[in-house]
Amino acid sequence: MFGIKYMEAVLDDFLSLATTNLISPLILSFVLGVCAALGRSDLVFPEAAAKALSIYLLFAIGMKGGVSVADHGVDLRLGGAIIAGIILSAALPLIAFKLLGIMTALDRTNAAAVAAHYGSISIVTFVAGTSVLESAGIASDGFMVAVAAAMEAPAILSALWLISRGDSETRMDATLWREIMLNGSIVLLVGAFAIGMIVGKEGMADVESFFVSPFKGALCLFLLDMGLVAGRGLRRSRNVLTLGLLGFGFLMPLIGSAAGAALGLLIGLPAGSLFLLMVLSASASYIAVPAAMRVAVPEADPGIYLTLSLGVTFPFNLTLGLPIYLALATLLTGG
Amino acid sequence: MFGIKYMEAVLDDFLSLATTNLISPLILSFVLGVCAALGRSDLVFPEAAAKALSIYLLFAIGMKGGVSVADHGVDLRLGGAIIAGIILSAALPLIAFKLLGIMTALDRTNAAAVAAHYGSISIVTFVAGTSVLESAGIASDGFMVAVAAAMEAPAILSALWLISRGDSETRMDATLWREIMLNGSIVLLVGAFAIGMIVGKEGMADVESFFVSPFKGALCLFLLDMGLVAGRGLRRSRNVLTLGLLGFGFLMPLIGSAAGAALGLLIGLPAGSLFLLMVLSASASYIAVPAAMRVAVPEADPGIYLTLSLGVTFPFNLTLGLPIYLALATLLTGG
Amino acid sequence: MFGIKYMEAVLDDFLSLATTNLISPLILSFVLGVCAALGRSDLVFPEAAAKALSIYLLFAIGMKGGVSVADHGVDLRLGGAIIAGIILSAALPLIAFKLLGIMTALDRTNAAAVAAHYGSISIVTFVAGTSVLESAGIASDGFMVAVAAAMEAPAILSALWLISRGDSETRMDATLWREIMLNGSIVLLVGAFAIGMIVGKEGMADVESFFVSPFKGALCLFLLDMGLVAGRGLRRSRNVLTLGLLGFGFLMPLIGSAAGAALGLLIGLPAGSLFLLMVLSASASYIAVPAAMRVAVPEADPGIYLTLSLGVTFPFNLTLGLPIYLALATLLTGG
Amino acid sequence: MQTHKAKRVAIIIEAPMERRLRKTLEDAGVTGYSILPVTGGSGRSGSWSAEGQVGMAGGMVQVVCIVKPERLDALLDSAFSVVERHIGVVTVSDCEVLRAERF
Amino acid sequence: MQTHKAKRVAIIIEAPMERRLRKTLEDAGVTGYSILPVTGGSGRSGSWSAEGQVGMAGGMVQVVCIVKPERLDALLDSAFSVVERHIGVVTVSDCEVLRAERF
Amino acid sequence: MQTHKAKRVAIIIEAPMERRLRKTLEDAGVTGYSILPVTGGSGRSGSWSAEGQVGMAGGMVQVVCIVKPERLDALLDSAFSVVERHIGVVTVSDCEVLRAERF
Ligand SMILES: Nc1ncnc2c1ncn2[C@@H]1O[C@H](COP(=O)(O)O)[C@@H](O)[C@H]1O
Ligand SMILES: Nc1ncnc2c1ncn2[C@@H]1O[C@H](COP(=O)(O)O)[C@@H](O)[C@H]1O
Ligand SMILES: Nc1ncnc2c1ncn2[C@@H]1O[C@H](COP(=O)(O)O)[C@@H](O)[C@H]1O
Ligand code: NA
Ligand code: NA
Ligand code: NA
Repeated sequence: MFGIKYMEAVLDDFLSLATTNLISPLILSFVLGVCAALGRSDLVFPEAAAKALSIYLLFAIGMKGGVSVADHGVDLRLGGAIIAGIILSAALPLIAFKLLGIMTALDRTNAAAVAAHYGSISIVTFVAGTSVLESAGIASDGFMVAVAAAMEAPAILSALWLISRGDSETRMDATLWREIMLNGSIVLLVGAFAIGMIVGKEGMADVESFFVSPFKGALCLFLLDMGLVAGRGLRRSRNVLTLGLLGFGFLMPLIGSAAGAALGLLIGLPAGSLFLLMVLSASASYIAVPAAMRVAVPEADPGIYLTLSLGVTFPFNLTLGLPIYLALATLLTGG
Repeated sequence: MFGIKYMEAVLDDFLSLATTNLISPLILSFVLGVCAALGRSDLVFPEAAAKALSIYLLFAIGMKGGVSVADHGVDLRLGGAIIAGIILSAALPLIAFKLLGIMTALDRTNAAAVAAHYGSISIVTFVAGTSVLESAGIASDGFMVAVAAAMEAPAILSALWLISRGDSETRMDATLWREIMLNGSIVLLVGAFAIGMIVGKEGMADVESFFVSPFKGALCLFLLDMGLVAGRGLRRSRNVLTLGLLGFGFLMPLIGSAAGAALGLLIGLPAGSLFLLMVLSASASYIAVPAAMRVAVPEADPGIYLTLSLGVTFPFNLTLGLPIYLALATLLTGG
Repeated sequence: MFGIKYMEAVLDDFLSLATTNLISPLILSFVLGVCAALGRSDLVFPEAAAKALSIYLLFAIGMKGGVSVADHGVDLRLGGAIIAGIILSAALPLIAFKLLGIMTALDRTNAAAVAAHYGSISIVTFVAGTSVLESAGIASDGFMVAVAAAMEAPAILSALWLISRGDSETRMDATLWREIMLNGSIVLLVGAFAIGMIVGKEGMADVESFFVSPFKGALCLFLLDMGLVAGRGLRRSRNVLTLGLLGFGFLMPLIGSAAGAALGLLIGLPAGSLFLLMVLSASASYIAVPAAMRVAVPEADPGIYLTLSLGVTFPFNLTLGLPIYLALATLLTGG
Repeated sequence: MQTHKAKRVAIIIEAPMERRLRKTLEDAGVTGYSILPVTGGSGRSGSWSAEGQVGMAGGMVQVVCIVKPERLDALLDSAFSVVERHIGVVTVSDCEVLRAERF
Repeated sequence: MQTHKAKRVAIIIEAPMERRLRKTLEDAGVTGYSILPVTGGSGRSGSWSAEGQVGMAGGMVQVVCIVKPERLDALLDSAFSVVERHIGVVTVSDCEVLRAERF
Repeated sequence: MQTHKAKRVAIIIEAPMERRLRKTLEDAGVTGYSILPVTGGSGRSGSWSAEGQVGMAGGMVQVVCIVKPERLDALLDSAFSVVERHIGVVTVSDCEVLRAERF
């Protein structure tokens, strides 16, 4: 009896959460972008503006994380969380690769390339996650930004190992490795995190009305652009999306978030941070990993991996995924 | 006796309004741009930044409109205003075409192309109008944003009809029609309007420090760029500007605003909204319509229609037009 | 006895100032950029975004200056300061040219080209200087913005005169002269200054949340980009940097600031403005002058003058120079 | 290195016509082309530059197609149907390509 | 499709010289040209890229003119007067054009 | 005007490969090249456009080298080693240059 009541309450919570999320300006902006692109509107966001916005968002989120760490002191859990992140990033591609073998007819190279994306992360999904947390009034650890940075690259190694076990060869060299480790978003995230740690709350006060107050509005415009990009990608590549691939694009984030939840509970993360680790595990890269794949595995088809991560998994996470993961994270930590 | 006193008071009001308008940072930024361009300074605004700014402005103005409608409930006048807008957009090109026949020596094709611009609208003029209203402390209906969107396209149809009655043919097809109806600014305005209606005041609060507080400052920079563009256009095309064309560029907005006033009074718009309808009718398109004309009527000379709408009518409306229309709107509604 | 105590106190002040400056978000952002570039990260700032940011910063700083002049009335010192600025800009290249003859093996043309940069100014260094002043709570005269504008061009004339005294010829003509005097940053600074003077405090209030509050944060991002550019320039041109050139890049700003201090004291500038005049004299141009040199003296090597001004002197001023000049300015005015 | 004869067709056309030209080329079976931005120019209708614009009505783009010689005529015919009433500049030149099987 | 012989002249030059080159070309009666952005490169003076720049001093642009063969020499002479002391790269190649009356 | 024979090599390649191509060319002694942005295109792998992108993975660039005829083969060999497994389009055409000593 009680169990059912409890589940009902949880379901109610989840539904109200999902509704709040779905009618937030953020998600609606994304939906507007998708619709405009599907309707073939000529609305485009200049590339330079999108890049500038993403630099702004990465810098702001990194700095906020650093300031929060400076404020609360470095936590023992920081090390645990980063190791958990690296393990997740390295292991998820192996799971994804197996799953692709079962659900789709992709060849080894393409399957490994897709798998790499799902081990790595989407920082925009992470940022949207922090916004959802904020609206729900749940705290999280500032160091999760560092975890995000740590999860970008290991997945690529796993995927290249998968490919090299087959007969095709990859173009992995020191140059590429340096490019991956020092790619723009890692440098920005980690650098801004460090700046935040050094300047602390006081230094942040100076730049708050640029990096903090307008943040959500800027994220709206960025998600509008992401919607345009995702919608245009979908329209162009609808023919590559078999049912199996589509299913994978929805299933894999759920598996990823479950794995994230397991490791997060193991190292004792509280609700907010657990949620963010789930979001990172569930999300798929569409910037760093595609660029690396283009160089290292030119035979893999960008149409497949970009469409899946950007056209299927990203929208799924943004709309349905976030409330699901948050409901689970609160449930699991008994919040 | 009383009549003269009253007129004097009105004139006083108008002069002080005009002065306030002319020395606002908005107009001065525009003037700076024009002067820099006429002096052949190498000051340029990167194209991408101008586009990004215009996306920001359209989104912000659309959302504000939607929030205001959500706040005050949908008004019965909404329907009337939209119909009035469509009628104005469709009818004004016919008047403009006649007037061009009288005042200038343009051939049928060029005259129709110019006429199309004057039926349609300039959203920046509209935005500047809302700023003037705000400074004057006069309220207006949020739905005027929807009216602006509705007035973009009908003028193009009228102009194409005018051309097809002559012997030249136009390139009108379903593709172009979709392009016009789903052009970036309509999609943004209507989409952001819908988002504003859904999220309401509460959702707006989240993004206010991005979309509301910095709005006027951002508009300053955008008008600086518009000034540069208008000035450069003028310098390049001064030789196409005959006296007749110049006269048309000043006269037509007055006629348009008068027509807007007539229909606005008929449907009972209050001062603020009446003013905005006059502004929309007085303004001439320089984004959507030129692009459509390039495709549908390639024989028409962009030097003529762009110079007129951007180099003559836009500055006129921005500087003298706005205070005139506001004085008239207050006078007509007995405000 | 007393003297030593006093010097100790001054040194303490200077050290705390230097520390505050070095751990401000502004300088740290610049350092992040330099490190990212030296580490060959692929982090890049879109060119259009950098240009847009610089338009924003110039407009904001110009307007603030104008508003402050409108507020405090035009000061008698304005004229003196502008004349001092012009003299400094014209004379410093002669000193720099001599110094280059002593310290380096540059030929006449290259030495004159480098010298031109050091007479002219870097507006970003000026902006960073105003930020440092603000943090230190020291007031300065709004008209210093006009002084900055006045110092951009005279240095170019001096350098061209130096070259024409040798046997190479320069390409100086009316067109180039107009281009220099009406270059984008002069027009923006002076134009925005005028706008600020016209609209005053009241007009500024309207656009404050765009031009004032987010200013420092925007400057952070801009300095991040400047760091990237400076770092990349250094990496590419390390081989042109002889010890002599390097020494010149550090020594010349100190000489420049000393000259600035002398003239500034002569005309009775108070601490804040004296500091800014020292900053202007110490800083080297990397936008207006390089463009002019490219046209007028194509034989000079951009690798040398850009690397020196942007890769050596700019970082030096930003990190160590500013606190040194501020300590001196306070000391000299007995503050 | 083994190279093969091919033709390089470059079409400069108003930006608002880009979509139509792309569609027409694709309908005519020309699957390979690249689009390069044009930031300014001058012609019978005067001179312009991208910075002096709002909207894309005034801009131009350059479409470059590398095709096998035998497919040139089909390409030109279809391109001409689009540029005919427009201000497009169409040039054809000889070139050599690596990996002929791709064209 | 009927085509006509023409010459394609491409000039890569420093961005701050663009205005002067345009003016010189226009003075020499060359009314048709297009300007394409160049975002990086390498030459005797080292390698560069547009992203690593503040100001336009370091950038380059490419000016492309299609002219009738008989007007080539006049064009080259006037272009050379501008690029002479500068680092411009000037290439000339043969091409065919549609609608010869436009050149 | 005195002109000299040269070869114009144009390589269209994925943006993430730009650095590698530049390095390979420089290692092969090709010191002169320019990079032009490509904002869209179409090929066997479908059509794309720069605006529909996040990140640079999907973009392309065009690298243009003017070389003396005798250095063509070395250039093509080194370029081919980079584009081999990639989707680069390589074209070679004849041209004339002013100031041959620069190439
Ligand atoms: N001869 C030419 N060479 C290169 N580009 C040209 C030429 N003629 C025209 N164009 C380009 O096409 C545009 C329109 O030309 P027009 O229709 O002659 O005004 C110009 O602004 C240039 O960008
Ligand atoms: N052989 C070449 N082919 C193509 N572009 C070149 C060539 N040589 C020089 N350039 C371009 O011209 C610029 C200046 O060349 P330079 O004066 O040799 O340093 C380079 O950065 C390239 O953008
Ligand atoms: N025949 C061609 N002519 C010009 N550009 C091409 C051609 N084929 C391919 N490209 C360019 O190279 C890219 C990749 O081509 P592909 O590998 O065939 O998909 C295309 O998107 C175009 O930008
Ligand atoms: Na993941
Ligand atoms: Na109108
Ligand atoms: Na100086």
